[in-house]
Amino acid sequence: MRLREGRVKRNEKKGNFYWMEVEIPEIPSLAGPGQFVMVRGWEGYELFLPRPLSIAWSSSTCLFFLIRVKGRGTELLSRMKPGEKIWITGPLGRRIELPEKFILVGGGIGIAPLLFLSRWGKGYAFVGGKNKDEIFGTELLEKNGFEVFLATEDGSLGYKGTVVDLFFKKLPERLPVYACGPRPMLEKLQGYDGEIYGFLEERMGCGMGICKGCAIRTKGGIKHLCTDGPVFNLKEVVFD
Amino acid sequence: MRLREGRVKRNEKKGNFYWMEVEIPEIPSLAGPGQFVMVRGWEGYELFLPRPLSIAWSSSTCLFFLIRVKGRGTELLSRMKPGEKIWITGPLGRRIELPEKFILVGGGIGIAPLLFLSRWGKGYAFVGGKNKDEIFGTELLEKNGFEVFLATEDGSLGYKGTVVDLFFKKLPERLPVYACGPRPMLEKLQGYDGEIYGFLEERMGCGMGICKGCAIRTKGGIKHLCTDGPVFNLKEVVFD
Amino acid sequence: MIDLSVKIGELELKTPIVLASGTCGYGIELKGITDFGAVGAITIKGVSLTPKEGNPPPRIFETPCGVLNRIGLENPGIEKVLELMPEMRKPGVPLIANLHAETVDDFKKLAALCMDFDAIELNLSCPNVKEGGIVWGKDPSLAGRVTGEVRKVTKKTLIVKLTPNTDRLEDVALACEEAGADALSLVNTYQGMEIDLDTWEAWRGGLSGPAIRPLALFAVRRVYEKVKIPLIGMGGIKDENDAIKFFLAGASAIGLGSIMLRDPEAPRRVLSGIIKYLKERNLHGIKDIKGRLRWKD
Amino acid sequence: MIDLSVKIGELELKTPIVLASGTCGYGIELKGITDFGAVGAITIKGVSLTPKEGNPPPRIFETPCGVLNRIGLENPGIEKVLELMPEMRKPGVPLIANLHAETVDDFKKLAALCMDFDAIELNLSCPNVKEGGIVWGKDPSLAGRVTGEVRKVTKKTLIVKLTPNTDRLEDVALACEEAGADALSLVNTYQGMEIDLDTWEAWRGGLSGPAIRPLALFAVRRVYEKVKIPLIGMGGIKDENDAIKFFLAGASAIGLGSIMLRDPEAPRRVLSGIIKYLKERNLHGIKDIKGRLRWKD
Ligand SMILES: Cc1cc2nc3c(=O)[nH]c(=O)nc-3n(C[C@H](O)[C@H](O)[C@H](O)COP(=O)(O)OP(=O)(O)OC[C@H]3O[C@@H](n4cnc5c(N)ncnc54)[C@H](O)[C@@H]3O)c2cc1C
Ligand SMILES: Cc1cc2nc3c(=O)[nH]c(=O)nc-3n(C[C@H](O)[C@H](O)[C@H](O)COP(=O)(O)OP(=O)(O)OC[C@H]3O[C@@H](n4cnc5c(N)ncnc54)[C@H](O)[C@@H]3O)c2cc1C
Ligand SMILES: Cc1cc2nc3c(=O)[nH]c(=O)nc-3n(C[C@H](O)[C@H](O)[C@H](O)COP(=O)(O)O)c2cc1C
Ligand SMILES: Cc1cc2nc3c(=O)[nH]c(=O)nc-3n(C[C@H](O)[C@H](O)[C@H](O)COP(=O)(O)O)c2cc1C
Ligand code: FES
Ligand code: FES
Repeated sequence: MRLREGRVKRNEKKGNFYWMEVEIPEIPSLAGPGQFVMVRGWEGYELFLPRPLSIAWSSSTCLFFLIRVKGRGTELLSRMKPGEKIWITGPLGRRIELPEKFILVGGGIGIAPLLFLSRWGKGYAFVGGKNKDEIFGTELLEKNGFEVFLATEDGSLGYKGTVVDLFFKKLPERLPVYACGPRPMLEKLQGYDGEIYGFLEERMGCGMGICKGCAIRTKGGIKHLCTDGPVFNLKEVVFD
Repeated sequence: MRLREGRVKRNEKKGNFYWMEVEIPEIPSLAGPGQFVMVRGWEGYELFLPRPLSIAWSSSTCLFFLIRVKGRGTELLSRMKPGEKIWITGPLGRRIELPEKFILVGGGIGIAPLLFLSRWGKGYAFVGGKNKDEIFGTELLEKNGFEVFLATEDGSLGYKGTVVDLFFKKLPERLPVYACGPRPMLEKLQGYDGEIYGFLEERMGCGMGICKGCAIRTKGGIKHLCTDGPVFNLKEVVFD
Repeated sequence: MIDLSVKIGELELKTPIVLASGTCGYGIELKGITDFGAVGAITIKGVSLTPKEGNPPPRIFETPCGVLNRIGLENPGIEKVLELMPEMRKPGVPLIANLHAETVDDFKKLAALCMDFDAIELNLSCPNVKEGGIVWGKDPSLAGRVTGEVRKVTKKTLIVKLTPNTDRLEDVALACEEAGADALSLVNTYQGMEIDLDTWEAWRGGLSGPAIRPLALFAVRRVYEKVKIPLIGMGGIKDENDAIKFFLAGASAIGLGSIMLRDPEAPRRVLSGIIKYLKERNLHGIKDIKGRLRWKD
Repeated sequence: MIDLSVKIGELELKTPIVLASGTCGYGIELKGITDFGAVGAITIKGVSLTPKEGNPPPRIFETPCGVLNRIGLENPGIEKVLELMPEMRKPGVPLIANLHAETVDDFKKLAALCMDFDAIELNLSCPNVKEGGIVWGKDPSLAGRVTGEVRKVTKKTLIVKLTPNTDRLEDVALACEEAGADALSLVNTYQGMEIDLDTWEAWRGGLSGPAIRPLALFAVRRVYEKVKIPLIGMGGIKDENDAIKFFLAGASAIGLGSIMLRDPEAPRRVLSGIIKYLKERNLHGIKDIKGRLRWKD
C-alpha cells in the first residue's frame, strides 16, 4: 500500500476514454475486486492531491486504467506518454466477496471497475453510454464469460435508451448486481428487488482513511468511501 | 512585444548549460543587442512568473538561449523537448548602441547575452568559468571576429584563474567593455579605467515596466532593470 | 444580447474587468500589448504626495502558485504622475487613481489633485503614521474617518481598497460605506514572508496570485453580505472561471492583478471566457450571476 | 554528530517532525506505509467529548497549490478513541491528543480523560458556544482562560494550537503562554471558500497546503518574536526546504499536514533532507538554525 513509482507503458484513446497501462510490479498481485488506487502523474504541487482511479484490469506487473477526462488532473493523465513516471498508492478500499455468477451494470466510465470484477465470475453485463464512443470493454467481458447487453442514449450502438432501462427490461436472472455509473443511475437501481451493490464516488483526500474527506451518507450513519467502500450495498446508501 | 507561443526546436546539453533553439517567427527581427525576453515553458501556475532569459543568438525565425539550471524554472526549461510549446514575451529591455570595436567579458552563464552582442562588432572576448564545462561559444565568437581569451578557475581550459584577473592582465586595448557575470565579477570590473557596461540581474515580475519589481540602485537613484537596463554603465551602479 | 457594462459609483465601465493597481503600471507600458477594448478601467500604480523610492531589492518572490511582493509603493509622486495624463488617456479607458498616504491630510490633498482621473481609490493597506502606525484598513473607525474626510473634498467616484489582513473586514467595509464610499475594492495582498535558504535572509511581503483565491473569494463574499455598494473583487484571478467565482460571490467587477505580470493579454482572454460562460447558459450579463451562489453550509 | 531530538514541554521527540492533526488519522491507518522512525510525534485527528458526524459531503476541494477542507471535525468521541490506545501505541511514537470543545468545561473533561496520551493539544479554531460563538483562538482572554483552566486539570505537556484567522495572533499566543501552555502549535487552516461553477453551490472551508506557506511562516515568526515557549510550526510544508524555513523562522519542531494525503512517506523524505541540509553546512542540530533568519527589512 506504499507510494510506488511506476511507468506508463501505453496510453491510447479509445472513443471518449483513455486506456492506460502502467508498469508497477509491486501492486498487481495485491489487487482484488472492488479496489482502487490513488494516482498522480505530475511532480508539481499545483494539483496537490492524487486522483482516485479504479483498477480496470491487471497483468502480472501492470495495472490498467480506463480514464475519462473530467478536469485538469484527468487531462494531465490522458496526455501522459509511454515512459513517463507516475506515482501510485494502493491497492486501496475494501476487497469485495463475489458470488460465482452476477450481473454487471456500467454507465459510461463506470465500466472501469466492472471489467476487473468480470475476472472473478460469470454472468451478464449491461454496458451503456451516451453514444458508441462511451462503450468500452465488451470483448473483454465476453472473453470472461459475460453475456453483454449494450445501450446507448443516441442509439448508435445496441438498445436506444439508458442502460438502466435495458437492465430492467432484459433482466435475465435474479442475480446479485454490481453497478457503477453516475449517481442518478445508481439511484434508479436502488429499486432492484435483489442484492444490489454500487461503486460510489466522492471527492477524496488521501484514499487511505486518514483525512475523513470521503464521507458517504448511509442508513447506518456516515461511512468512508475509501475504507468502507468504494462498493456499498446500494439499499443502505442515502442519496440526497 | 506581445506574448507569443513558440516551439522548442532543439535543446542540447553543452557542458553545464543547455543550448535551446526556439521557433518563434515574430520576435527575431525585432531583437537588438542588450535585449532579453520573458520565457515560460509550462502551462501550470505553480511557477507563476515567466523567467528572464537573454537573447543569446537568433536566426530569421528562431531565438537561441543558453540556460543554466538554477531552480525549478530553469530546470523545467532544461528538460524541454523539441516540439514542445513555449511562451515568450519580448524583445524587452533597452537596446544598446555598440561601438565598432569593443571587449566582451563573460563569466559562466554570463556569456549568453555577449554572444548576441558579438554580432554587432569586432574585438576581444574574455570568457571564463569554474571549469571547462562552463565555457561556451568560443567558435561563435571567433567566427564573429573576436579574439578569444579563456580562463577557468580550475585551469581545465586556458588561463588558470578568474576571467577578471585574465582581463586585467591581458587587456589588449583600452576599448569599451561589455560584461556579464556574477555580481562580484562586475564589482571588480567597476575598477576598469575606461567605459564599462554591465548586464545586471534582478528578480523580475513582468519584464516590461509594470510591476516595479526589478529595482537597481544607481548613483542616480532607483532604476528598473527591465526598462532602463539590463545593461547599465557599471560606474553608475551601487552594489551593496 | 449580453450586456457586460457595470456601474461603479458614477463610473460606467464597458467591461467588468479592472486592471488592479501595481500590476499594470500607468497603462502606458502596455500599449500594443494589452487589448484595451477588453478593459473596463485602469487602476494606476499607487501614488503618494511626494516621490517614494520603494524598497531595496529583492522586491519580488515566487511562492507556490503565488507572488510575494515588497515593492514598497515606489512612485514618482502625484505631480509627475499627473504629467503622464495625456499618455495615460490614450487607451481610452477610465482611469482610477490609487492613492496612499500616511495622514488624513495627505489623503485629502492627493484626492483634491486627482481632478483629471475618473475615480479615486484609497489604498488602506498602508500605515497611518500620525496615529500609532496602525494600518488604516485594520480599524473601522480609522477607515471610516479617512473615507469621510476624502469624501468631503471630492465628488469623484470614491473607491476604498480594503486589506484582508484584519478580523474586522466587514466592520471596516461598513464604516467606509457609511462614510460615503461609492464602491469597495478587495482584496489587497496577504501578509507573508520568504526566507533564502542559503543566506538566511528574510523579507516580509504581500502575497497575491492563485494561492490566495479561496481566501479572497471568501473575503469578497463576507463583505457582499454586509454592504450595498458595488464591489470590485480580486485576488488570484487567472482565468474566466476564477472571475465568475468572484461574480457569484458578489463582485460587480473583477480586478486582474498578478496575472498581468505573466500574461498581459489576460483581459481579452478572461473577457472572452466570461462571455462564453454566459452565452452557454443563456445569461445576459453580470447581474444574472452577481451574488447568486447558494451556500451549502 | 547531528542531534535532531527536541523537547516540547516534558515531551522528548526523537525527530522534530510531528504529524499534524487530521491528516494522519490515528496513526494506525499508516501502518506499513509511513516510516515511524522518522516521526517525532503523532497528533491524532481532533476528538470531542461526544461523537461528531462531521459535515455532509463534499468535504474536500483542491485549490491552486492548496487543499480546502470542511471535514467538520468528524470523530467517534473520546471514549471510542481511548479504546484505540493499544493500536495507537504500536508505532512507538509519542501521541498527542488534539481536542476540541464548545465550552471550557468540556475541554477540561476531555483533558482529564487523556491520561494515556503523552501530550494534549487544544484546537482553538472551533467556536466557544456558550459565549457568543466566537472562536476561542480569536480572543486573547478566551484563549488564555481555556488554557489556564485546562492547565489546572492536567500535568501533561499542554500544547495550544492557534488559528491564524486573527489580528491578535501574538496576543493570543502570549495569553496562552501566560496561562501555562508548554508549547504552541501553528498554524491551523485559513478560512476560505469554493464555488462550483455549474451548480453555483458554495462551501466554506479551511485552506492548507503549499499555497499558505508564506502566510504561515510569517505567523510563526511573529509569535516566535513574542513568546519563549517552543513552537510547532506548520502550514504548507511539502519538503525539507519548507521545513527549514520554519526552523529559521523559530519553530522547534515542524508539522506535516496536507502533504501526508499526497505522500504518506513524507516524514522520512523530509527528515533525510533536513539532515542533508545540516550536514552540508556543518551544523549539529535544529538549535543551530532555530530562529536564525536575518530580517532584511
Ligand atoms: C473510487 C473511485 C474510483 C474512480 N475510478 C475512476 C476511473 O477508473 N476512471 C475515471 O476516469 N475516473 C474515475 N473516478 C473519478 C475520478 O477520480 C475523477 O474524475 C477525477 O478525480 C477528477 O479529477 P480532475 O482533476 O480531472 O477533475 P477536477 O474536477 O478538476 O478535480 C478537482 C478535485 O475534485 C476531485 N474530484 C472531482 N470529481 C471527482 C469524482 N467524480 N470522484 C472523486 N473525486 C473527484 C478530484 O480528485 C480533485 O481532487 C473514480 C473516483 C473514485 C472516487
Ligand atoms: C535580464 C536577465 C537575463 C538573464 N539571462 C539568462 C540567460 O540567458 N540564461 C540563464 O540561464 N539565466 C539568465 N538569467 C537568470 C535567470 O533568469 C534565472 O536563473 C532564473 O530566473 C531562475 O529561475 P529558477 O526558477 O530556475 O530559479 P529560482 O531561484 O527557483 O527562481 C525563483 C524566482 O526568482 C527569480 N530569480 C532567481 N534567480 C534570479 C536571477 N539570477 N535573476 C533574475 N531572477 C531570478 C526567478 O525568475 C523566479 O521568479 C537572466 C536574468 C536576467 C534578469
Ligand atoms: C507587484 C504588485 C504591486 C502592487 N501594488 C499595489 C499598489 O500600489 N496599490 C494597491 O492598492 N495594490 C497593489 N497591489 C495589490 C493588487 O492590486 C491586488 O490587490 C493584489 O495583488 C491581489 O490580486 P491578484 O492576486 O490578482 O494579484 C500590488 C500587487 C502586486 C503583485
Ligand atoms: C483534512 C484536514 C483535517 C484537519 N483536521 C484537523 C483537526 O482535526 N484538528 C486540528 O487542530 N487541525 C486540523 N487540520 C489542520 C492541520 O493539522 C494543519 O494545521 C493545517 O492543515 C496546516 O498545515 P498543512 O498546510 O501542512 O496542511 C486539518 C487539516 C486538514 C487538511
Ligand atoms: S479519502 Fe481520506 S479518509 Fe477517505
Ligand atoms: S520586472 Fe516588472 S517593472 Fe521590471
